[in-house]
Amino acid sequence: MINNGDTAFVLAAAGLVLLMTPGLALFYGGMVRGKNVLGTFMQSLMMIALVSIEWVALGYTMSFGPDLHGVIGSLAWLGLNTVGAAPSPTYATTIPQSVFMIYQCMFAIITPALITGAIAERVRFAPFLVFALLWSLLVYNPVCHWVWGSGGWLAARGVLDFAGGLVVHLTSGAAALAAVLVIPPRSGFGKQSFMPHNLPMTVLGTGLLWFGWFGFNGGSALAANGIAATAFVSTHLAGMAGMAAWSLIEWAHRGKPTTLGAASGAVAGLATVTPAAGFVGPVPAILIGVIAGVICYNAVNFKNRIGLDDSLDVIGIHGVGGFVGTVCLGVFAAKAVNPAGADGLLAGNPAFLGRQIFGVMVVGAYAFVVSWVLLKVINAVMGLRVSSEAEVTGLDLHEHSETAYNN
Amino acid sequence: MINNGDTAFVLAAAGLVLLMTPGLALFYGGMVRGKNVLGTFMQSLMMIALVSIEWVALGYTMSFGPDLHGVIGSLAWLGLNTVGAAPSPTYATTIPQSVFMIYQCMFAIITPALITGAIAERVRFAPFLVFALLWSLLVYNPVCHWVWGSGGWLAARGVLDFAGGLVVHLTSGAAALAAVLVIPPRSGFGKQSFMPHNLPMTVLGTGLLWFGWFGFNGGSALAANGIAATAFVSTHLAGMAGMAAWSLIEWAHRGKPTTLGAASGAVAGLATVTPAAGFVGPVPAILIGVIAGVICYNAVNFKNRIGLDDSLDVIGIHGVGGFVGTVCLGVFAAKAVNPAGADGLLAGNPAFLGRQIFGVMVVGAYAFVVSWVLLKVINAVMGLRVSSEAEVTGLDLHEHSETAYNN
Amino acid sequence: MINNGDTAFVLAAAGLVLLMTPGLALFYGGMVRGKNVLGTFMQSLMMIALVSIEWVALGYTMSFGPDLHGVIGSLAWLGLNTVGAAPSPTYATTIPQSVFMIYQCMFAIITPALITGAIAERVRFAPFLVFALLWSLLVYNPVCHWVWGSGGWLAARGVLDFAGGLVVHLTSGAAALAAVLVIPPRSGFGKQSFMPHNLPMTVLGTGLLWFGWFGFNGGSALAANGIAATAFVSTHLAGMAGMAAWSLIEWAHRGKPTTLGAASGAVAGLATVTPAAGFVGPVPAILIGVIAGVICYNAVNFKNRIGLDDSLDVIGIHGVGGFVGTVCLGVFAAKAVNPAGADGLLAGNPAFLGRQIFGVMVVGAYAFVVSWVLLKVINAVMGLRVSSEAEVTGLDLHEHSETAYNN
Amino acid sequence: MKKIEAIIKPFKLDDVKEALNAKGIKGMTLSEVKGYGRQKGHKEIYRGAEYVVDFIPKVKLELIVEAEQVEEVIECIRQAALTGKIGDGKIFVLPVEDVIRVRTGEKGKSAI
Amino acid sequence: MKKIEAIIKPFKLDDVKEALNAKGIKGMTLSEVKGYGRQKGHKEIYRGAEYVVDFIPKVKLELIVEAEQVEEVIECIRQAALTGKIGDGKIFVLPVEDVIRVRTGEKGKSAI
Amino acid sequence: MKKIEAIIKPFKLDDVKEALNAKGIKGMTLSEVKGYGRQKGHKEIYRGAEYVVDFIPKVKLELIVEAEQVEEVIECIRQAALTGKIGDGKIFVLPVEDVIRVRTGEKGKSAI
Ligand SMILES: Nc1ncnc2c1ncn2[C@@H]1O[C@H](COP(=O)(O)OP(=O)(O)O)[C@@H](O)[C@H]1O
Ligand SMILES: Nc1ncnc2c1ncn2[C@@H]1O[C@H](COP(=O)(O)OP(=O)(O)O)[C@@H](O)[C@H]1O
Ligand SMILES: Nc1ncnc2c1ncn2[C@@H]1O[C@H](COP(=O)(O)OP(=O)(O)O)[C@@H](O)[C@H]1O
Repeated sequence: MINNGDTAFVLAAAGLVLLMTPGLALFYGGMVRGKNVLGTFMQSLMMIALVSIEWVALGYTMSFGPDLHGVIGSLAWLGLNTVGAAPSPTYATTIPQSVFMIYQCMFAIITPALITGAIAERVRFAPFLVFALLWSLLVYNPVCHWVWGSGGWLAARGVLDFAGGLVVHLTSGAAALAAVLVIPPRSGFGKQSFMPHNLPMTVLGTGLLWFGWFGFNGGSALAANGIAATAFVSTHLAGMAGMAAWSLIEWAHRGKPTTLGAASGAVAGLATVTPAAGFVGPVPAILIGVIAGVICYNAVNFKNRIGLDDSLDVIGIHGVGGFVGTVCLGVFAAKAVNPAGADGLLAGNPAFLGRQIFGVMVVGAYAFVVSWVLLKVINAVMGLRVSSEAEVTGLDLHEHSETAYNN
Repeated sequence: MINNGDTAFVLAAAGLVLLMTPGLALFYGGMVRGKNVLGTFMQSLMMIALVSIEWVALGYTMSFGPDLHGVIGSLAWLGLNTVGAAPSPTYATTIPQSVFMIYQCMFAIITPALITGAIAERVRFAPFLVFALLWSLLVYNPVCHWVWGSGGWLAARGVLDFAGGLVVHLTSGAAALAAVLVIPPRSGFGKQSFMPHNLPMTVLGTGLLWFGWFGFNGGSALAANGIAATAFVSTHLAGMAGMAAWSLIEWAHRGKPTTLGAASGAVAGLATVTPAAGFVGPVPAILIGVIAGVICYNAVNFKNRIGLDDSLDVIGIHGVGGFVGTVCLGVFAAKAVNPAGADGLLAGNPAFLGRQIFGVMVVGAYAFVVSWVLLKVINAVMGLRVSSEAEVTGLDLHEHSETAYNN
Repeated sequence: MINNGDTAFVLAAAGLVLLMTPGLALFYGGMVRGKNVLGTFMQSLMMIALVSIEWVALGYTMSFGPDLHGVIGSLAWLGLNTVGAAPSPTYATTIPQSVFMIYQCMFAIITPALITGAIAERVRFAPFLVFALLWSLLVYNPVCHWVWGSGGWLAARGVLDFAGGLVVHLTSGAAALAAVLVIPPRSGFGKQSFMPHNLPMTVLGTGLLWFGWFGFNGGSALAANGIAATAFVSTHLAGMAGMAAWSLIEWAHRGKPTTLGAASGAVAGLATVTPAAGFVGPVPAILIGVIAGVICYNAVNFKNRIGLDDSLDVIGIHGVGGFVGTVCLGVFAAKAVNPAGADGLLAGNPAFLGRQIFGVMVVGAYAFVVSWVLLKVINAVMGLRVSSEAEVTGLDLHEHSETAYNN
Repeated sequence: MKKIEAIIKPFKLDDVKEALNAKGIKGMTLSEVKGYGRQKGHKEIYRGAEYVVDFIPKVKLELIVEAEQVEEVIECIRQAALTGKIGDGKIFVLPVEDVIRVRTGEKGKSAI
Repeated sequence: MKKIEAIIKPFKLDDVKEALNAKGIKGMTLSEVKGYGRQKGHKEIYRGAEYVVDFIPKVKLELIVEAEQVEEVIECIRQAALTGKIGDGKIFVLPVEDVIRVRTGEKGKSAI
Repeated sequence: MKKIEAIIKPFKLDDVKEALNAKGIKGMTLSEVKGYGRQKGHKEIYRGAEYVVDFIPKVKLELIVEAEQVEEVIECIRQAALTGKIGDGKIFVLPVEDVIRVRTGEKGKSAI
C-alpha cells in the first residue's frame, strides 16, 4: 500500500539526485579552464536527456525487470510497460513503482556523467554520447541488475551495496581508468599547469552534491524510516570526516589546507560511504570518511607521480572510493544497525568481507574490460579526441560554438 | 484530516517553487550583458516581496476565495482571514490551508517574474513594479480563479490545467508579447549582438529551475500520491525530451548543439508539460517534450526573423509552451492515467481538445489585452523605458547604483 | 512511534539546513574582495567538519543530554551513545532520535559560520578553527541547553525561541561584536571602499539561504503539522517583508534600491522571525519582517558611523535580528496560533515580554563575555590576525595557496 | 610608422571598428582599461553607504599605421567615437621604429 | 609631450592616484596586467600537487604629460608606490608626438 | 632602450616566456588583449541565430630592453610564438627615453 510519507520522501530524494547532475557539472566545470567549461557542462547535462530516454525505453527493464538467470532483467517492462502508480510487489513496496523507476533513473544519469571528469578538456561530444549510451546498456544496466535487481547474481551471493558503491562509483571509476588509458593526455600535460578557472563554481557544485547526496543515500532506504535516518547520518558524517581528513593530511604534507582539498575530501567521503550508508552506525561512518580522505588523497598524488592524466580525479576519488567503501562495508557492517544488512568482519563474520571483495573484483574487472573495448572501438570508428587545434581553441567554441563569459 | 506525508510533500514543494524565482533570476541574468545582471535579478527577486504582500492581502482571496459568478473570488478571505492550519474543505483537504495558500503564493510570484525576460535590459524598475502589481491583480488572480478556483468558469467548462500552462505560462507569454509590442527594442538591436555575459550562470539557473519544477508540477497533486508520481515523472521526461529535441534540431540546423540550446529546450519541455503533467503517462510526456523542443526552437527563430526584441524569449518558450502544452493535453489526456482528469482526442474525445483550445484562446486573449492596456497606460504616465544614456550605462548602475563584479 | 511523514519532513529539513552553510559561504564570499573569497568560504565550510565532529562527540549530549541543574546536558550520550533510530521520549517523539540529532547538528554548524562575516578578510585560519571549536563547546552548547534542552533553565523560566533567535542569531551576533572589538579593522578601512567582488554570488547565496530557511524554521516544528505550516508561512512572509522594508527605506534614503539591500533585508527578516516563526500568525510575521528591515538598516548605518569594521554586518543583521525577533515574540506571541507557545504583550500578557527580554539579556551577555575572553586568549597565544603583508596578498593565496579565478 | 592609441567609450567600439574597416584599416588590438579624467565617476551604494567610484570603464585601441595615414585614421576614430559629452576619450600618437609579422618575419610597412 | 607608463603593485593604486591628484594630474588610464621580474611568483596547491605561478598581478598606469612635468610626475608616482620590497615596479617614459581630445578635436598640450 | 610589444597567441605564452628566460630576459609585463586582423573571427550560436565574433583573444607582452638586444629578443619571441598560421601576431618596437625602478630609484639601463 502506498505510504504518503515514504512517497514524499522518495520523490524529494529523486529531485535531490537529479540536482546532483548539474551539481557535478559545476564541480567539474570549475576545475577546467575557462574555454572548456561549457563543453564540460554539456558532457554531464546531456546525460539527463540521453540516459533518461535509454532508461525508460530499456534501462529500467534491463536493470529491474523480471530476472533472467541472475544476469539481466527481461524486456517485460520495455518502455515502462506496466510500470505505473501501483507499487511494485518486489521493490519499494510502499511507494508507486513509477517513483522507484524515476528515482533509479537519476542514478543511471549521473553515473556516466562521473566518467567525464577523467577525460575532461579533450573529448569530442558526439563520440562521447555514443560511448555513454552503449556504456549504460552494457555496463550500468547489467551491474545494476546483478547488485540491486531482484534475482541478480551478486545480490544472491550476498554482496551488498546500499546506494551505489559498486553500481555507481566503482563502475564509473573503472571506466575512467579505461578512458585514461585509451585517450592520450591533454596537450601540455606534465609541462603546463591546468589551474581551475573558477574554484567558487567547484565549491558551489560541492555544496549541491552534498545536499543531493542526502537523497542519493538517504533515499536508497526507499522509505522515510530508521534506515533512511541511518543512511542520512552516515552520509553526513563520512562527508565531513573525509573533508577533515583530506584537509589535515594536505596541511601536514603541503603546509596549507586548500579549498579544493576540502571539497575533494568531502566528495571522497561521500562516495566512499555510499555502499555502506544504511548498514553502519555513526562511528564506522566517521572512520570510513577518514579512511576515504587518507586513501583518496594518496591515490590522487600517486596518479600525479605516474603521469596519468585523470584530469579531475575520477579514478582516485570515485573508483578508489567505491572500492574502499565496498570493502569497508565488509568490515563494519552490523545487523544490529540494519537487520536487513549483514554482519561484517568486526561483527565476527569475515565471510561477508570476502563476499564484498569478490563483488569489487567482479564489478571492477567487468566495468573496466567492457569500457576499454567500447572506447577502443569507438575511437577507431569515430575518433574520441578533439584535434590539437580544437584543444587550443577549447571545447566551448569548437564543439558548441559558444563562449562561457563575455562582457 | 491532515496527512503528515502530504503536508511534508507540499511544504517541500512550496520551498522548491520559491527556489525557482532565484533560479529564474540566474537563468535570465546569465543571458544579459554584465552591466544589466543585477537589474535583471531585481526584477525577478522583487516579485517575492511585491507579490507575496499582494497575495496575502488580496490575491489569495481573489483567486481561491468563495466564488462570485465564476469570475473572481470574493473578498471573504481578505488578509488571510480564516486561512489557518485547518485544511480547506475545498482545496487540498489533507493539508493545512495555510500550506495550500503559501504554495499557491509561490506560483503567483514567479509568473510576473517570467515576463521580465521579454523586456530585459531596458525597463525602469519603478514602473515595472507598478505594472507587476496591477498585472497580478487584473490578470493573474482572475485567470487563476477561472481555471483553479472552486467555481471558476473555465474549470466549470471542463478546461484543465494541471500546474499552470494557462495560469502561469500562457498569461506571462501573452503579457510578454504585449510588452514587446509596447516597449521598443534595445538600442543596437539587430546590429549588435547581445551575447550572454555568463552562460554558467544560466546553466545553474536551469538546474535550479528543473529541480524546482518537481515541486511546481509534482506538488500540484497537493498530496504525495500516485498523481504526484505521474506528474513528477512527466515533468522529468518532458524536460529531458525538450532538451534532446532542441539540441538535435540545432545540431542539424546550425552544425553544433549549444549549451544554451540544451538549457532552452529543457525549459521549453518543462513549461510545455506543465498543464499536462498529472494527466498523462510517460510516453505522451516524452512526446510533449519533443514537440516543445521543435516548436519552441522554431518560434524563437521565427521571432529572430521578424525582428521582435523578445530579449530572452519569453514568448517563444513560455507563451508558445503554455499554448502548445494546453492543447497537447487535449490530445493526450487519459482518464486511465488520472481519473480526475479527462479523456483527450487520442482517447476518443475530441470535445475535450476543443475545450482546451477554447481555454487557450480565452486566457491568451484576455492576458494579452489587459497587459497591453496596462503597459500603455503606465508607459504614458511613468515611462517604462530607461533613457538611452541609462541603457548605455546599464541597469545595474543606473537603477540600483551597483556593479555586479569588482576586483 | 515513528511517523513517516514527519521523518521525511525533518530529514528534508536537515538537508536544507546543511545547504545553508554553503549558501552562507556564497552570501559572504560574494561580498569580499576576489582575493579573499576562498578564505571566506573555508571559514564557513570547515565548520561542517569541525562542528559535526564536536557535535557527535560532545555537543549533542551537552545540549540535549539528560539535564544537570538546568545548566548543561550530562555526558550520558557521549559519542551518540544510545542515540539511534528509536525516537527520543523527550524530543521529537515521532521521528528517529538520530534524525533529531543530525537536524540539530546542522544548526550547530551554521552558528559559528555566521560569526565569520564580522571579521572577514583578516583572520588566520588555524586560530579561527580553535576559536570555533571552543566557542561551540562553551557558548553554543550551553545556550542551546538552556533554551531548548529538556530541563534547561531559560526554558524552565518560560523563555521561548522557536528556531534559534537566541541560540543561533543572538549568540553569533554577540560573538561578532566581541570579535570586532578584539580584532582590529581591515587595513585601509575607512579610507578605501571594499566593494563586493561578485554580487551575483551573494544573490545566489541569498536564494539558497531563503530556501534553506524553510527547513530551519519549518523543520523546527519537528513534524509535518500545522505548526510547521505556521512556521513556514511566517518565515516566507517575514523574509519578503524585510526585503521590501529595507529596499523602500534605502530607496527613500539613498535614492536607489540596491540588490544587496534587498538581499540584506531578506536575511534580516528571515533571521528576525526565526525565534517567533511557529508562534505567530501571518500578520505579525509581516510586521516582524518590516521591523527587521527598518531596524537592521539603521543598525548597519549606525555601525558605519561609529567606525566598527563588522565587515559583512553580522552584528547589525544577525545580532540585532536575534535580539529584535526574540523581543517581538514577546509582543506578538499568541496561544491561539500555537497552544504550545505563549501569549505575548498584545494578547494581554506583558509578563511574557519580560521573560523574553530577560532571555535576550542573559544570552547576549553570556555569549559576548565568553566570546571576548576566548578571543583575547587565543589572540594572545596564537595571534588571530593575518600579517599586513598577507592581508595585501589575500587570504586565498596566503592561507590556502590558491586563487579563486584563473584564465 | 606610428602607433595610435585611442581611449574610447566602450559602447562606441562597434562604430569605430566599422568606420576603420570602411577606411581599409584591418588590423588593431583592443584592451579593456579604466579611465580617470574630467568625466565624473559614479556613485555606488553598499549597504546604505555611498561610495564614489572614480575609474570608468573604457576601451583602448592600439593601431600601427603608416605615417601618412595618421591624420586620416585619427579623424576617422574621432568621428566614430564622438558623442560630444565629457569622457569621449583621447587619441595619442607615438613613434614606432619597427614592426615584425610573427608568421612571415616580414618587417616594416609590409608587416602592418 | 611624454607618455609615462608605470607598473605598480595593485594595492598602491589608491595612494598613487591621490598623490597625482594632489599634484594636479587629473588624467590617466589604468589597466590590469601581470608582471614578471625579480619578484618571485607564488606557489599554488592543486589537489596535493604544487605549482609555481610566475606572473604576478600588477596595475599599469598610462599618463600623457607635458615634457616639463615628467620628472615631477615620476617622482610623485615613485614615492607613492614605494614599499621598498622587490616587485615595486617600473616607470617608463616614451615620446609622444600628438594628443587629440575626441570630444573637442583639440590637439597637443591643450588636449592632455 | 627600446620597448618591444609583442601580440601573440595565448597558448604560446609559456613557450615565449621560456625562450626569453633562456636568453636571460627576466623582466616583462603581460596583458590580455583582443586582436583584429586577417585571422577570421569565429562563429557563435545564440538560440539558433549565428553571430560572428571578430575579436580574438591574444596576449600582449611588453618588454623594455637595451637597444642592442632588440634584434635578438625579436627573433627569440618570433621563433617561440610561431605556428605558421594566420594570426600569429605582431611585434612592435618603440623608442623609450627613460626607465626608472620604483624600488631603488635607479634610472636607465640599470633599471631594466
Ligand atoms: N593625460 C592623460 N593620460 C592618459 N589618459 C588620459 C589622460 N587624460 C584623459 N585620459 C583618458 O581619457 C579619458 C577621457 O578623458 P576625460 O577627461 O574624462 O574626458 P574629455 O577628454 O572628454 O575631457 C579618461 O577616462 C582617460 O582614460
Ligand atoms: N624589462 C622589463 N620590461 C617590462 N616590464 C618589466 C621589466 N622588468 C620589470 N618589469 C615589470 O616590473 C615589475 C617589477 O619588476 P621586478 O623585477 O619584479 O621588481 P623590481 O623592479 O623591484 O626589481 C614586473 O613585475 C614587471 O611587470
Ligand atoms: N596594424 C595593427 N595594429 C595593431 N595590432 C595589429 C595590427 N595588425 C595586426 N595586429 C594584431 O596582430 C594580430 C595578428 O594579426 P593577423 O592579421 O590576424 O595575423 P597575421 O599577422 O599572421 O597576418 C591581430 O589579432 C592584432 O591583435
